[in-house]
Amino acid sequence: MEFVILTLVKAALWAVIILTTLAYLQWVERKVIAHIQLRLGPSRVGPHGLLQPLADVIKLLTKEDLTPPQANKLLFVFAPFFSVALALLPVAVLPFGPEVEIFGIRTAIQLTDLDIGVLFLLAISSLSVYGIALAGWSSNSKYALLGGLRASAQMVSYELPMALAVASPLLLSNTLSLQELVITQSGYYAGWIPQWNFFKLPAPQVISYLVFLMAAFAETNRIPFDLPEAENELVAGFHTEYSSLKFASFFMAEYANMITSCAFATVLFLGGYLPLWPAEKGSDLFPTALFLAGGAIAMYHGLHPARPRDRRTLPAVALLFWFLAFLFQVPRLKQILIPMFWFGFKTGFLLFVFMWVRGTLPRFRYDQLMAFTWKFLFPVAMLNMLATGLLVALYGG
Amino acid sequence: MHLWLIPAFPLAGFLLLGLAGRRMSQRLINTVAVGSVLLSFLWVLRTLSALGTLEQPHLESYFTWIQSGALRAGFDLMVDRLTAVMMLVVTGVGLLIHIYSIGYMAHEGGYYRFFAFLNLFMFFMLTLVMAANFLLMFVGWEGVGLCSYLLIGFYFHRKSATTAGNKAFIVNRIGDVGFTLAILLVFIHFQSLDFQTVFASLATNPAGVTTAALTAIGLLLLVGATGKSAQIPLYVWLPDAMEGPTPVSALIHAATMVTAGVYMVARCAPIYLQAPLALEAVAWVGLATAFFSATIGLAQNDIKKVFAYSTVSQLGYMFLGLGAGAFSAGIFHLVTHAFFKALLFLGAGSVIHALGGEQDLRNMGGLRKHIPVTFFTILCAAVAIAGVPPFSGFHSKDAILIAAYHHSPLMFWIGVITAGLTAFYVFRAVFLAFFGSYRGQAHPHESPKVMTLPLAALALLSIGGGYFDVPRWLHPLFPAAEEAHEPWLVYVSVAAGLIGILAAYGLYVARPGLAGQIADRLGALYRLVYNKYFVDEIYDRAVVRPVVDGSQTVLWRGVDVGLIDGAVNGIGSWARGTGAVLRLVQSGNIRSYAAWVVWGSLVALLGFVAAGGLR
Amino acid sequence: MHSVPLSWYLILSAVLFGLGVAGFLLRRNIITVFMCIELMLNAVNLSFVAFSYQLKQIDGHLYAFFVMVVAAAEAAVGLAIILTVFKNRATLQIDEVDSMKG
Amino acid sequence: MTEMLIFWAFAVVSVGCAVNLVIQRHPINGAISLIGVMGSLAVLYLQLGAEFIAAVQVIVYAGAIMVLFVFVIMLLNAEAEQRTGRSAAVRLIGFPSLAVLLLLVGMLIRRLAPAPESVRFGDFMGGTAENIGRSLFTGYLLPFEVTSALILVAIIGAIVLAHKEID
Repeated sequence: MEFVILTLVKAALWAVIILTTLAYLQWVERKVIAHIQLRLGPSRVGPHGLLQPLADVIKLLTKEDLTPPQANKLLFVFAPFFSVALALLPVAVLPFGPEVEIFGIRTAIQLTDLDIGVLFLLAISSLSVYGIALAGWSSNSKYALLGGLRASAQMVSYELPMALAVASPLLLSNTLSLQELVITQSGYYAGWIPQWNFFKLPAPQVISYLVFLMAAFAETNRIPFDLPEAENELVAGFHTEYSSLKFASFFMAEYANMITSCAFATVLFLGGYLPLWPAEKGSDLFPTALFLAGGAIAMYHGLHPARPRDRRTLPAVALLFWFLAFLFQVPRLKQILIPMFWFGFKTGFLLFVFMWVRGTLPRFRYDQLMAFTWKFLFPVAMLNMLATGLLVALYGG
Repeated sequence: MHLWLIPAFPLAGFLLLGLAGRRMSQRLINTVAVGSVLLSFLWVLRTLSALGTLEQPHLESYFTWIQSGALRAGFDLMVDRLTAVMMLVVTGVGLLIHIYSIGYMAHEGGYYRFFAFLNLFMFFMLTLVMAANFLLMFVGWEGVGLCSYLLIGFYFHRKSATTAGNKAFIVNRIGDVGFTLAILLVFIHFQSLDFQTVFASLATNPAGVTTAALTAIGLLLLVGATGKSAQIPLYVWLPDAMEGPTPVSALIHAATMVTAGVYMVARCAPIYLQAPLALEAVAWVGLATAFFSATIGLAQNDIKKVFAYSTVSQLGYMFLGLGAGAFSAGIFHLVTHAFFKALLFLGAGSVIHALGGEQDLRNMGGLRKHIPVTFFTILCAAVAIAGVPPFSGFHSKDAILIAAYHHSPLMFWIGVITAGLTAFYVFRAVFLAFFGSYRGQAHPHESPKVMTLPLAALALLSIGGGYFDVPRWLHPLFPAAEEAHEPWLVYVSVAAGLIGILAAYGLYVARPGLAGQIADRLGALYRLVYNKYFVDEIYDRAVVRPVVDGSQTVLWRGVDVGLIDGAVNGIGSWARGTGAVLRLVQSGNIRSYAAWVVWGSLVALLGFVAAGGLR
Repeated sequence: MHSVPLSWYLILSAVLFGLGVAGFLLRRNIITVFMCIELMLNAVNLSFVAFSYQLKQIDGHLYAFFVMVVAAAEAAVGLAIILTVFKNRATLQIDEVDSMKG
Repeated sequence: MTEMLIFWAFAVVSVGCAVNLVIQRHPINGAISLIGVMGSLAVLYLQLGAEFIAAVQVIVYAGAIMVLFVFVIMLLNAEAEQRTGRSAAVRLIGFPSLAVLLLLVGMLIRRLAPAPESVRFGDFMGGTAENIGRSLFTGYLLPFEVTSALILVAIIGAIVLAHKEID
């Protein structure tokens, strides 16, 4: 019984966290892109546009929800929610942290630790095609249909290199459970270099890490692989006909997929919630220091006479940061927060890479896209896996 | 000792010419063709000089060709004194004829083809004579048959040539059946096909092998020999074979191949000695053929036909000798005959060449002024065949006749008459061709050196060839014919020859036209002889027509159409009928198939239940 | 009555199989027919797994695995064939594709 | 108790989806319902302790094969089938024999299947990826390799078939 309650609590907790992250990830992305393009980005709604996501949500909710007359009603409604559900499902198995003790209850920070967690994630991601494909088909419009076709073809094709790229670190860690996967990556070479699968001897997984990232770009239909929604060819691709909340759910689904795949990459290659360097070498102090510094910077800019508009907001932010920095030193919370910090830190970095790429690279042509996966990515992943297997067999994983 | 090289050289030549000849220059073709034969001739000389006196046969076995139960047929070559003689004749005469052909065929189409076949023939002929067992010998036997077929039909654009080729081939088949059966009998009775084992077991004691069996073998072999060596009743193919180019007639149909039968009988002498009846048959067949074809030769006007019939009759002589028990004499005559008959044919070829293809004696005459070399050479040959001392033919024919006399005087007398006839018709041809006044239109011209030199060589051989004492050389192989030598026999035979010559002179040189009157005088007989006793027609009526008609009516209309086609069509229509029924099930509608599947599985399951699967 | 008899799984599999056959017989769209075949395969897989549970051996799982692999191959080829048929006949009606010659 | 609930829930779902597949006239609906069947079967596999097979069921069947189906349906833009009054054999032979067949099978199962044997989750958890992989690469190596060859052939065949350009 207690198990059920605990699970419900955790689920609720994570739901809130993830959803807010989703909303603000959108804001962050717009900011990042803006600064890459030397713009300010959202800055009207609230200080530094901090309330922009809220405004977006309201806008989307209040928009008219129209359904094309010839569309297949059932599927048209079913598709977006299916995809968002699938996008959020992986959160259930992501290991944000180790087993911890709160109020005398020992439990894992993650919702549940499946023996076949990796397979579970792969299964979910393989299912996530349907949302888009069905959306494209059911809205009964040529743009949407083409978008859906492209999306499904592209995602099916990129499944293979992704699966192969996932398989090779598994050869090193020799488990399918995500929690154990993280644990096998603990430890350091020469006291400093972490034994993540990215560095792990005898077969560092650099190649498969890159392959995985590229495949992830395609899986989440992000630039440079966002052909399914190539506006200059297909208006808006598979969600051309969607509006209002259904559109919003596709939107959420995309960002959720981004987060989950980045988290997955973190777990597979970057040692999940493990710190960047050993705790005894003071990695625990890093979050605190980071937030203190951030607070200091914010305070400096807030009190700077040249920036009258930020006189109130930035100091508030600074105080918030300092409070967080303090939280990271509370002994009871420390054990929970620090792993989560590291997890978030790495995932956030990968997310930043996603945005960075979006701001930098142009869009592929469709045949280039397919040729890329079948003629380059897939063979490379295959060879890498073979090499890994050989090395592990020779020098013992 | 590498005996295999001897046949290998011509084979290589054949392969070279056959595969690449089309692209070779004529000079290169000559080099290859003649060179290969020359090489094997030299190799024969080297081998024989190395082997010395050949007291014992020299055997070389290279690989087992067929191994099945008791039957072992190996690719084994053997050289004994008989083989030695044959090898020398084949390669020597063959070489000369090859050289001659260079000139004779110079302007013919299919030059490389001709020489390729000629080389192939040399290969098979040598295989035949050097074979150490019956089967290999049979291979050579068939091979030479094939080559003769190919070469008779060399001018395949001429209908007559192709038909002649077919005739030769088919008639030979009949003989070959006999030979095959003989081989089978030999294997049945001796459990082996190697000459040496067979003859050895005969020499020790014909254990279990009855005289009857040996006689049967001998007669069957004789059938084969009659086929290949153109004896009664299978001689009819040889005259037609003259359709082939003259060198072919000389090499294959005078000197070598047609003597294969003689060689074979001589080779099988041990068998014949155990089967007197068969030997007697050989003698009589030979004698009959000799006389019979000699008479035909009297009235022929085609120069090559004349010589063809004389070949037949000379072969008859050889068989007579063999049959009379004088194997060595037969072989001796084979050798000398190879010389002078080849010479005759080559001379005839030279004449024909000179006259631009004219073969009819009636359109010749007075040629001795135009082509003296040819004339003298042919004269040598004619004298030799007429049995005038001291020319080669005299010695061999003499030996045969003496043996015949000791065998039975009747044979001797017939032989003598035949000799006279031979002399007569040969000289008839000579006189008609070279004396009197020229009756043709073409402008005769002497043949080139390349042709006349072989003629000269052969002329020398036919003059002096009689002094190779072949009988002594062969003595260890064959029991000697009685040496009791009554001189008058010799005088008689020589006299017959001279009478023949004089008669011919009288009829065709001194008093031309007299021949015509005589012919008119006994018209019916003349016509009978002129038409070769209508043998071809008789065969046509008796054998060919029935076979053809029978195949047309019975085999074709009856068996083929009625039975075989009927069966095939019947099966076809039956299949169509059943198909028409089954088609109703094969609707092509997948779902009905599925329905059938369900139904079938239901039946299966019911069967399972019924079989008590539930308990 | 608080745990499921194994035979129920088998019966479920039989029912699914039967439904698959029924669909095969009933439907006229090639693709649907093909999907019915897949349904039958799934049903069989279920009984494989059930037997494997009963025998406490994983061989059944392996059979199911192989069935899936074969099904994948079959789907690839089958769908390619369907594409070709559609190109040549411009129809997916299975009853209209009953002529034996191409 | 929970076993009972889970079984019934997903048995009902799967049968319902299967029925839907049979009666739906549009392939896409059929595809969706087939995916439903597969998903619920995956859960039943989990209950039978076949976690690996369950995962593979979802990845391969739902994730790959059915995606192909949906893709083809979209590509050909297949529309609802229309009635054709053909194949009397189906009605005359197919359905009756099918009914009898099902009855027989049911009977057989009731008779032959071990009645007391009842499924309790966790009694048999052998179907882990490790075990499967182990026996796949030892006892079942040959079939495994053969299937790989089979798949290669299938790929080539599919390419050859589908590569014919539309004329």
